[in-house]
Amino acid sequence: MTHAHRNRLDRRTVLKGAAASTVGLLAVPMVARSENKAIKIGMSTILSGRVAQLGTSSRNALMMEVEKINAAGGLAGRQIEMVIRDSKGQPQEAARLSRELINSDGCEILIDAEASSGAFAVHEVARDLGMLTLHTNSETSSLSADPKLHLPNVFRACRQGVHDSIVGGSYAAKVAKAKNLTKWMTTSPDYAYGRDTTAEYVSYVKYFNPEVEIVGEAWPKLFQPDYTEVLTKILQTKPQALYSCLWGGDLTAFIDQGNIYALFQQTETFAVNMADYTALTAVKNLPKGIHSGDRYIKTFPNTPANAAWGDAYRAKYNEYPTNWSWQNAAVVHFLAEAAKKANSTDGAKLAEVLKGLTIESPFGTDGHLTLRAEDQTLVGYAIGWGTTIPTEPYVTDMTAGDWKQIYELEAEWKKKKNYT
Amino acid sequence: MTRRSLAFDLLVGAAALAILALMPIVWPSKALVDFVIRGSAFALFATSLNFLVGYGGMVSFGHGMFFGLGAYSFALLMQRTGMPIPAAFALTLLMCAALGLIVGAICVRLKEIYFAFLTLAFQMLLYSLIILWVPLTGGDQGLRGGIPRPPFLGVNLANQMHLYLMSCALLVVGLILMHHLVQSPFGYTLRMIRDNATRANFLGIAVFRVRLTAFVLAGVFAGAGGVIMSLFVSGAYPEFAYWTISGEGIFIIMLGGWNSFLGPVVGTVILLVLNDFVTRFTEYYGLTLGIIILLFALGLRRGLLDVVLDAWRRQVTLAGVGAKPSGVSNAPL
Amino acid sequence: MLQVEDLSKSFGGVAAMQNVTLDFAPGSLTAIIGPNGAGKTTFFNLITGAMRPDRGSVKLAGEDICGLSPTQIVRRGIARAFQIASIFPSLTVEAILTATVQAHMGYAERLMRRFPLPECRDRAFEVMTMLGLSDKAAVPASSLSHGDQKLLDIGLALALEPRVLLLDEPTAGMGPEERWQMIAKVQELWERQKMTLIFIEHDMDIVFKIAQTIRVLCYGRVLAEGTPAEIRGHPEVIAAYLGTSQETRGS
Amino acid sequence: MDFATLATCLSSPACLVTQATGGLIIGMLLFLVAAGLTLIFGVLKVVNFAHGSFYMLGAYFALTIFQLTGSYTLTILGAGMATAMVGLVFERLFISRVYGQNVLMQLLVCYGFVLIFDDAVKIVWGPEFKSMGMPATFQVPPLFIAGGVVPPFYLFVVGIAFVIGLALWLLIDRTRLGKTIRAAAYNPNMVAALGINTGYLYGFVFALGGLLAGFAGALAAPVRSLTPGMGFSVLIESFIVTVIGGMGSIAGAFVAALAIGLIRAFGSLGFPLFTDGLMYLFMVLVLIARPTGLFGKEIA
Repeated sequence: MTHAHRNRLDRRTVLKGAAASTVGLLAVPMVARSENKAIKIGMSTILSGRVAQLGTSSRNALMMEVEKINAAGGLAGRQIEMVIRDSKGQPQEAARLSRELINSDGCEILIDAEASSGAFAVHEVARDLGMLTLHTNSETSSLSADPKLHLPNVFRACRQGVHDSIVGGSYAAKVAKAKNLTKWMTTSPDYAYGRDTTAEYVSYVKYFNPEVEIVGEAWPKLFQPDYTEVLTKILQTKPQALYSCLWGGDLTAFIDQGNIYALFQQTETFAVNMADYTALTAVKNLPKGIHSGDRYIKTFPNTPANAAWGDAYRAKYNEYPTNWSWQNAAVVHFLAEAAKKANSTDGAKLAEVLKGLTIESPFGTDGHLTLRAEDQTLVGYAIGWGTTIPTEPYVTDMTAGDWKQIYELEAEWKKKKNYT
Repeated sequence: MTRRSLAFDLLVGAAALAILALMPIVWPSKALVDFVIRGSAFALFATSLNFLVGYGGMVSFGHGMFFGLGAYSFALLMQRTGMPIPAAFALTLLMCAALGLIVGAICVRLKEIYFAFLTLAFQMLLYSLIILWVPLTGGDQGLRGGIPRPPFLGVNLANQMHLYLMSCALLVVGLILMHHLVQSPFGYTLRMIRDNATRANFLGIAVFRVRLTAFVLAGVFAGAGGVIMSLFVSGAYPEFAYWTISGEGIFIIMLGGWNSFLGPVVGTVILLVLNDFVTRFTEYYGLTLGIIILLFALGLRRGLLDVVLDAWRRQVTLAGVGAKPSGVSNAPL
Repeated sequence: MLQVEDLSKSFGGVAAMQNVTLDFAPGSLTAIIGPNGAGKTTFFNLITGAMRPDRGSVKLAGEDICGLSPTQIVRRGIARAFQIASIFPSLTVEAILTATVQAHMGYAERLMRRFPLPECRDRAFEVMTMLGLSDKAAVPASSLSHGDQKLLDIGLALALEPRVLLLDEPTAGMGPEERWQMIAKVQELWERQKMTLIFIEHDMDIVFKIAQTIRVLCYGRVLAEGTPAEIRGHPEVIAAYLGTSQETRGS
Repeated sequence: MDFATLATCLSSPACLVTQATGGLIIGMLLFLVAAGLTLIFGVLKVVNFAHGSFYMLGAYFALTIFQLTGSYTLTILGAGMATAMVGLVFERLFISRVYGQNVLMQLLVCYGFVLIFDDAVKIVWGPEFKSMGMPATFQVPPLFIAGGVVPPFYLFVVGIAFVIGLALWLLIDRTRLGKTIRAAAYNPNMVAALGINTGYLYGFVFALGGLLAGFAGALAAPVRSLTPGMGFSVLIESFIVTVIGGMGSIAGAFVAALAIGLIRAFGSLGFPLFTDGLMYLFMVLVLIARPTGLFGKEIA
């Protein structure tokens, strides 16, 4: 494994990386050969195994934007070379890959497109190596909220559990008042994201509507194939409303199995991760009227820009973008803007600019996204709740969350957790 | 000084250590350093597993429990108590021994496949415990916040180079110790039990005690591997205690060869190289790996080093030199 | 040397051993004969602790060893070889015998020293020469001839320097001349080791040639005991056993 | 831990019915997979690590057949047959090469195929999770028995599973073929001596195992999401079942599968966070009490 040897590999890898993402079969390779002062950006994500689809959709969206940037002259004049690696979803692999991407592949920026557990592993590497790192997929709030984890060189450019919970909570409270739903139950996957998000959500539902009481909880394992025992438990408890942050295949299985127990006719269901095309399209008989937060919907925010982006993605990859897609696209936009402002690709300089940077984006509630300075995390993104219908556009009457309220309550939440 | 003597082992070990120490100077590649650190963690783990499988005929599907316990207890001791690294290391090995004693006492009585699955069950219990005990272990997100590394005797493990040398040293020492075990009277008693436990019993050998001892010893060395791993990722993840780690251990043994003491080390290199390079070129990692596995299983039918060594021995015998047939042959299960 | 009293064992109601009482004098050479299913091997299993008797006692030099584990019984000086040679396929003759001696000397679980311990190795070679296996020292047991495997099996027992040696059909599955070589070897060993030797045998010619005393088992009972001469003339034995010996021969 | 819920449930018939049927459905599907696994081990002494993949293939075959024909009956039969074929080919071409070899070698071959099958599915059906959807026949409201909720579809599944299990038992226990299979499990050489081609016999057993796993997949497809690697959790659970029941014992697999099903159903009430742990705990306890499983015989 001498340097010469590795570099050759890297070059080939880049070609491969581009080729694999059916796009830019020409663009990137040409770059790779001609432009030798190209900037290498490393990306560690999940390309194989159970949630491979999320990883590929992250890569697709990212490559789609990278091409645009390269076509427009690249980052401060340097073409972008993506070096994308598959962690198979294992945290120790993610850690190893990010070290390798920086140490041996000579990447100058690291994009961590891992799920939460992987993200925390990469975070330790970022602490170790001080490289400019952007988390694009981990929604676990503590990653950016906990000052112990705060690193000047690390940003989070994706949703955050606590934001979802505040918006979801206020929305649910309204529905609860209107329909007088007091007995609630939760069923969420038994891992950090599931536990934290659920706890936060519940606390806010109660905050906005004190009558609400939690009469039961069920904690299926992640990727559990059969939810019968969970469903029967719910039927025992007979809650008026049910909250779940199950996602992806687990959610669709839960819906399918819940259907045959006629669960969704009996209980008002709030599934934060329902309004994601992958889930919406997979479920065969999608019950009407499930409440859900938006993940990515091209009709929310209902702007031409957003619709255009969604259609472009679909046209290019012949699949719907996922929640992970827009987040990775956004990161590229941020980098491009920062490089323009700093007129440099130096990690430290970029980090300086990224701190508090606001950009125009189809994914913002008001057309803007901001990397908040205080905790270097994304705010202002489209966040809202609506109810499902069985056909396109799948989710209707979205009510957008109010960021002013989010900021206030988030601040209180941080105090409560003494994160400040 | 014969090939069998401890002195010979020490000499070889010293040479190996010297080479390992020089490598980063010849090839100044951080990736190489990382590779060797990971490698020594897995090599220790796999060799200790082969001590059970290849020499003891005890196929454990739960050996990863010691790897996981090693990683977690070391990381936790360093995070929670400010004790010096050597102390935490020793204490960790002690815990692994304790676990081995308890689990082993229950498992080693069982036959073949049942032994395998009972060990697996215990490992999964440990795994569930790690997932469940969030305040202590951080649950499924693993132990975060990094591992403090106070320097000791001039060794500063915060420095990757020091960590590299430390891992190499642990690996070499561990291998020498295990090779000594394998060549000790105990080692041969273990082989007898592997070949024919009933007969061994009628020769006055305390089968249960010997097996239990082997189980505990193997656990301790696996734990050492876990410690290296925790230092490498500066944390610990439930995956370390998940059954797939045990699976990888078995897999490494099969790749490298279970009839040769160094087989697992070779296997480790093969697996890591496969893992690190195959993933670069294809998303169909499983497909590629699967095919390679079949080539080994149906083509070579033996671990790589076994194939090589057997060929070499045949050469030697042909040359008329009295070749010592390998003390071990495929016995497991 | 070895006394069994009122030994009884039944499997699921079927009595395999009923009130067997036998006494084996020190240094005696006894043959145990009987048709198939007479309970000969069961008898060995009960003595060596492989099975626990339902009733009765087994005394070795006055000490009751009934209910002890095989290991404990071996340590007290009763060694056995099996009808189907029970050896260690992947190890070499030398390694096997050395490890056995080392077990006998109580070094089996030594971790600090290196194998082979010289003292054990020397003893192992003595046994090999005794059995005439020295030239096969480096051969893996699995590639030994059938006869040599049986020899090795006996050798394992001998390496334990037993006071009582139990051989279960030492000549089973051998050709005529092989049998006689084997039996000569056994006799020679017995004379040299001055131990109490009990062997199960189907081949009457062999039995009558070397046994001092013969015990006849039939359906779990002692049918007769005595010198070869007495047994030859014993009417019940002739009826129950010798009549059938022609078929059972070599089985 | 939440014993209160468990206690109240045990005292309410409605809850008992719901949970029990829940446990039953989990158990029966598990049994179908485990039965094949234990059968294959019993006869061929091969630990078929790839059995979970058979279940996965069954589900995916079901998806395709259902999309093409729209008939659930055809779907079940077709999926079973197709998976049986896979099993047959798998045994004849690959497993048959490693008989009598080191068990780890056999494991390795199977493991290789676990990886290959997963990626094959990924290539053929795509990486994203799929859902077959409930056949129209069963899109009906659940029944209420003694206040307990019982979906008709699950009644159907349990019924079918029972029938299949019964048929399997009759086949093994009552037919000539069954005798031969049991004989082969007991002593292959003897069977070979009787002039029976053990090769075909082994192929048949593997196909039978595949058939059962295929059925299980098809029966699960309407309610479980299909993803590459979905066979995995099922594989582990069915291993637990076969080991608890005693490797090679179909009766054992049946009992153990139901036990696991009930443990899951009621465990989720009492120990919502330790349901999996409970299974392993149960396995440990059983093996300590009976080192070869509930119905296991000493393995030669």
